[in-house]
Amino acid sequence: MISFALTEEQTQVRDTLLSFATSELATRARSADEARLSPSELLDTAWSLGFTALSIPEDCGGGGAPRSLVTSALMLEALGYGCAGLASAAFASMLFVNPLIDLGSEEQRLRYLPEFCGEKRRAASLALHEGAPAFDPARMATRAMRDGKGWVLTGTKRLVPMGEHASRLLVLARASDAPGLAGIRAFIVDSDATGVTIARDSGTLGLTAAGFARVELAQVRVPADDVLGDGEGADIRPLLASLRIGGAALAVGLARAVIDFAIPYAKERVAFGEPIARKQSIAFMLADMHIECEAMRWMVWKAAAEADAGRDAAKASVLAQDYVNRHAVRIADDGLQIFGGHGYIRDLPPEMWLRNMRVLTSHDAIAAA
Amino acid sequence: MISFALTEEQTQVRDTLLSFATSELATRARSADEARLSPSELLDTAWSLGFTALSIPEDCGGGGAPRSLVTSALMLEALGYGCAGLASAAFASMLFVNPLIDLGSEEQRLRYLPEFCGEKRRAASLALHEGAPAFDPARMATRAMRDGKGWVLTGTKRLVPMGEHASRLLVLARASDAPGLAGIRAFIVDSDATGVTIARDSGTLGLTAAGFARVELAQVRVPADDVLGDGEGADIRPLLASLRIGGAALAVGLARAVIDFAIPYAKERVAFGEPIARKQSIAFMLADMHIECEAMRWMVWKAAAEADAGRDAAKASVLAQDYVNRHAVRIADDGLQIFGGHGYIRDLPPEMWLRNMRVLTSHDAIAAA
Amino acid sequence: MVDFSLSDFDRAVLDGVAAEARVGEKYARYYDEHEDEVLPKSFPEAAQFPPIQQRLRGRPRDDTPMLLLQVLMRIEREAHCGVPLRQAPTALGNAALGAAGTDAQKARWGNLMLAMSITEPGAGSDTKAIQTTARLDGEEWVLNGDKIFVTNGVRCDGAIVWATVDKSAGRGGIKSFLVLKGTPGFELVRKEKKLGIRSSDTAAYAFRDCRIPRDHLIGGDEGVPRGEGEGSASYKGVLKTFNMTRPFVAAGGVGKAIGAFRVARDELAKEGIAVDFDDSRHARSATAQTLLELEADIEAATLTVMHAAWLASDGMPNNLEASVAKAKGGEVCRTGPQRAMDALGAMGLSHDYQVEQYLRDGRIADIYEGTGQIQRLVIAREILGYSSAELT
Amino acid sequence: MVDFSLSDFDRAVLDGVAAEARVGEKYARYYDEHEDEVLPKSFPEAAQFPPIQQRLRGRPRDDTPMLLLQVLMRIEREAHCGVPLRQAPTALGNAALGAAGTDAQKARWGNLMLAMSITEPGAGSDTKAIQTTARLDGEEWVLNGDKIFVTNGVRCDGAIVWATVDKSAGRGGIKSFLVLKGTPGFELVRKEKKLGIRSSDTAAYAFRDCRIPRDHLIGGDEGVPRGEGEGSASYKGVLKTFNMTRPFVAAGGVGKAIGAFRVARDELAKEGIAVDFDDSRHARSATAQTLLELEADIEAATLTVMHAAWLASDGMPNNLEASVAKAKGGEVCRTGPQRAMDALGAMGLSHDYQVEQYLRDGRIADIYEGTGQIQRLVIAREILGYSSAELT
Repeated sequence: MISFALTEEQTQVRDTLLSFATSELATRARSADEARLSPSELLDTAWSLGFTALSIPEDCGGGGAPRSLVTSALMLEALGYGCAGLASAAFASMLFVNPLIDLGSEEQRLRYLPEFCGEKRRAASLALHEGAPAFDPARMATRAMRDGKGWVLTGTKRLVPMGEHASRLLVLARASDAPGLAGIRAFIVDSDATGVTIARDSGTLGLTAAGFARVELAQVRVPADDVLGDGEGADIRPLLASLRIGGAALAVGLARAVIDFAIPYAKERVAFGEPIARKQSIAFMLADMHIECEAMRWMVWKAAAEADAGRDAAKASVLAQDYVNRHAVRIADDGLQIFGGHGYIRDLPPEMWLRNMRVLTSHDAIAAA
Repeated sequence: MISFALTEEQTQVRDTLLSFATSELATRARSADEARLSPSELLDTAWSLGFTALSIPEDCGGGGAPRSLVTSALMLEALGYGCAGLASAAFASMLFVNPLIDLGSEEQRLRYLPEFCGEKRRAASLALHEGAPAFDPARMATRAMRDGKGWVLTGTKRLVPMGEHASRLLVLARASDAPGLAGIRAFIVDSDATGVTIARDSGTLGLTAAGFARVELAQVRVPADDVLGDGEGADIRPLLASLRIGGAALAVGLARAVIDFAIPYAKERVAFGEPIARKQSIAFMLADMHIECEAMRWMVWKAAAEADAGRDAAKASVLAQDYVNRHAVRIADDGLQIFGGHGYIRDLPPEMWLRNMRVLTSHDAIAAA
Repeated sequence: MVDFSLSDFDRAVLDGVAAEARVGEKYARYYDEHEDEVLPKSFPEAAQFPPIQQRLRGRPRDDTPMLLLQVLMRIEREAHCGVPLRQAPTALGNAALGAAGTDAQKARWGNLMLAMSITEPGAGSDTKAIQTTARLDGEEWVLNGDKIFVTNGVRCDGAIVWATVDKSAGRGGIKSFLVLKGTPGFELVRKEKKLGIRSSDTAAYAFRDCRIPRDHLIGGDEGVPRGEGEGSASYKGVLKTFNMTRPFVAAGGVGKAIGAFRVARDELAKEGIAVDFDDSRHARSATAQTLLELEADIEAATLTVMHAAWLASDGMPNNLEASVAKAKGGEVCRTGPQRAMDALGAMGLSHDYQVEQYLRDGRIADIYEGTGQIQRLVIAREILGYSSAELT
Repeated sequence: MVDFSLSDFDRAVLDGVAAEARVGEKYARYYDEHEDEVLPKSFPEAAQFPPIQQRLRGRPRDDTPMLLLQVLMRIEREAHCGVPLRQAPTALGNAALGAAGTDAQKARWGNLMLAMSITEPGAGSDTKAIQTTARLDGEEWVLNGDKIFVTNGVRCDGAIVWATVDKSAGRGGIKSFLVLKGTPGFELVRKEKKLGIRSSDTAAYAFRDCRIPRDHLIGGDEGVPRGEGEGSASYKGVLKTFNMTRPFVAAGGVGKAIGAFRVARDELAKEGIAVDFDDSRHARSATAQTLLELEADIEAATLTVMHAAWLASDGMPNNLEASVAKAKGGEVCRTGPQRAMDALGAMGLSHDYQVEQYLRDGRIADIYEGTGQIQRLVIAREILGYSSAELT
């Protein structure tokens, strides 16, 4: 049956993270953006919430909560409301953990997941993007060549969130000549393996707190059983769907923050004798922002619910991502516009939100739902 | 030097046609639309203005005015202001005449153009479109096969303006295996040649006064020297540019009509105690309509001026057409919206204008600039 | 639990609705081109399809809420370019009677087909500006005024007519009255010729000293409340029905967009143009991208409509969400068929395909029951916490 | 005659401007990241490029109007992501002095670099709402108030400051005054940290009983006209300069969009993604279509800017057209770099390319010198024939 109702657990998780987002993330967003760094005490606090291990199976030491992309989307929306940059830094490990839960072999789960269930923060990430313009996952240049029983990875990955801090990486590479995405596999790579060089990447427009790294893979040997999944490795399409949903969910949260910040300003700011919110041009802009933010959320929920129902979420997640990408930037941009010149100054968040939103809607591997 | 100044002749031609458009076309637009027919007395009156023969060389019996696509664009904008449907019917012959002037061989001009210089109306047209969805001129199905010295044409053309009345047709067909547009040529076809069947086409959303026809070409023999141009025939790209500019110019005129009709209504129509024009949502809608109508016009002028300056107008005309197509429908659609429920009733022109605009911006061979 | 799955039962219901709508497509062009003809009460093919109430029999109670299913049924129906095989025996006025009529009135008139007559030449969305007057003269109301855009105004048995009993009282003076066809002074002025939805009749009425019995005042309350923002019980009762009619109207718009989209998608697939969801936009054609974006926009609009209906089904307030749904539904039926046409190219203009009719029929959805502008006004007031006086 | 051709002379001038701008790109990232540093008066590379006046020497009189060429020069300059090799010795205040100052004032202060100080924390586009006061006390004006968003407010020698001499007179009471740096009571409060255009300084000022000589009133007219829509000569003189500054600001926006577009086009061409103008949209990739549409939008904005400048050069009124240009220029610099980034994909976010800086730098164009909303207000008033009181 069709329903928009959250479970009690979902409401609770969302509320907890919303409170964390407003009290811990939002307050540090500007300083982290300027410093291009997430403060480690904050990352520790985030870790202590225990959400990374929440859905790790009990036999791996985790919370054993059933995986739900709807729940993840709710969490990410709440976090994005506070600060998408700090959120992506604090929860980058999920880019590694969630695919392991969903697609890893029993043996891989038992080998790699327990280390994410401790009290000590453990960073990991996922490497998707590459340097060529118009990057297309189906046409990626990073290669995994068969070498005896194992694999050899070669290529350069860019814009890897928290890459410098990650102890483990999930690296996407072309592993066969199968056309398009069918030939792509994910590999579990130790960040201090021979041939791996990780360095801070060039600066980015936004999400600077996410600590983007460049990962060079020079003939990196990976054992046969470190291709994600059993045997020849799992189809990565569900992983891509989870990434689309994750990024879009953060964008919904950020969009909501933009609107909630713009509304009181528009009601207070007086021009030509009355609050600008009483001008239809501003009022209708806010109405459109609200309309699209709602629609964006339902698109994310729909895609997430498809996955939760055990159906292929590829199409629904592409539609959600496409929809969110087209509307979220507009919301952030209109948010800045409502503040006029004040929106252009780095004293207030709108300009940062525009930059962050732009990154969220261009980068395909910021968060895994 | 860069200038937006019209010549005296251009101002005069434009004003003459604007006056004709408002007094003769606009007043008959609705009845012609409902009848799906252009009244022949009107077509005769239009012919008597003498614009078809204006740029036909003097040695062919014409006015000998130098061809100028800017002038043609001004004429078409003025006509589109009155009624794009009647305009396309009344000036369909230019779809045949202008390409002959521009691309025809000396011999072709002398053979075919004099008949368009008399007092008696002479209909002709151009056949571009075909029935397949997503029609692409570079991939058209109509074929011209070599047959001895001549050609044999086979295929079905659709949506040919005034096709049933045309005594001559310019038919575009693939004449060689040269890739894309390079293999397309235009052929001069007598409408009563053996194998030619012309019938009224299915109904269309708009421009119903244009009398669209379906033209069947069953093994139609065309002499060698009736391929447009010298020898192997001319590159048809300048013809396509002229068609893009012509259609876009009509759309600019129609857009201007929409705006000029909406402004007084918005000032008169009272809702919630004041004219709706004093609501920013309506006022800004009108402002955007005005902005885009201006921009559309300059795009058309730019492309036309490129051609007039002897440069390749392919790119400029594609940009102009793309721009006009994206904005013109929006203007017509917003025009209807301003009238609310009244815009949906066939008593007033907005609904007709939306239908006509939609056709102007989808059909690539309505008028030749 | 958040879920967008349909039970097998509901899937079958919707498939049945779609099958019935598909059969109605054979009559679409005829009634589009013969707008003076009134549809028969039912077409022969209707016999193939049991009435909807029958098809819903035995439906589990814990399934998708009924209101939501009804919205989905509306979408299925409108996603086809057809005329209904059975004409509904009721019209908008019946809903108003149900919402605001006394029990006696419901019993007396419930079986008639009643149109709703609100709009006037000078008052569209601004219902406060209504000029039609009702004056009590002894035991009769005397109505004077002109009404337009009366849906089903030709075929109905009577209409619920809005009129003011006291212009000085603003909204508080507006009451609704039942006027039966044939009442002296009640004239059907004309049937409108429209851009689309031509098989649905739209009438203009004139009331000239039209006398109706005193008990034809819907709800029976003759009191006139004062003060801004106030309205009589019947006025408010009718307005309340709009919280549910907006999602339905939006569903109509969404349906038309879906219909146009499907034609474009299916026809283009024959030409080898289709969306591969594994492709990036760099690999996809512009036309395929148009299909993808259109499908996303349709999905988004559908979800807002479903959300508004779901809230209502759960008894939760949905004034804001109903307007969000209406804004999205109105928008997608304006741009959707247009974009389907862009994808199809020039042949999309032709009667060979139904896209042009989807465009014409769908265009009404952003106009009636409050234009997109009115919906945005409602939404802006809600999110800004402004009254209708503070944001105009 | 309608013509969009450039003479060889002008082409060479513009190529020179572009070459100079290109050299300035090497400093772009540095000054973007070191916003506290003030640019030197000139960089060593400036020596390679003769001053623009010199390059314009010998230009035929019947060529493209000078104002239009200047707009094109601005576009060429801004289409590169760089800092100027030479800092202009003048700022906006100089234009205001030139437009409204007395001959004596022009002679006395013409060689100084003068900023323009209008905006206040509570008064952006609404200049009537200015709170800064100027009170005549003997032979001195005493200024009190706060100003923000003063472009070049740090590096200038002084500023033309708007203040009201009589709040009750509305616009009529607003006058402009020259205040030199170092005047007691004139404080440079801070230099703003901005999203972009960081090499251009933006200051906030405070005036606290700041006393300036009586003859520092620009234009010298101390009279206070009454009545709505009125303004003092100096107020109007300054406003008039906006009819020309709007196209220039718009040109800046267009330039930034062009710069971002070119990066995307050139980088994508290396990947084999390019626009073939012979292709239909069915054959073209979505990314190529984005490039095509962006180029069309840039062209359209450019033409509106050129048209507004051409009218001004011919002495024709261009209030409407200047706002059309500003609206289009503002819009294309908001959406243009965004779309270039969509085409480039995720790497467009990186400092590897300049697109992200074009986006940040260009974003100001739809805000300053009147937001896009203000321009639409101006346009709507003009086409509707409404006064500023009738349409607010």
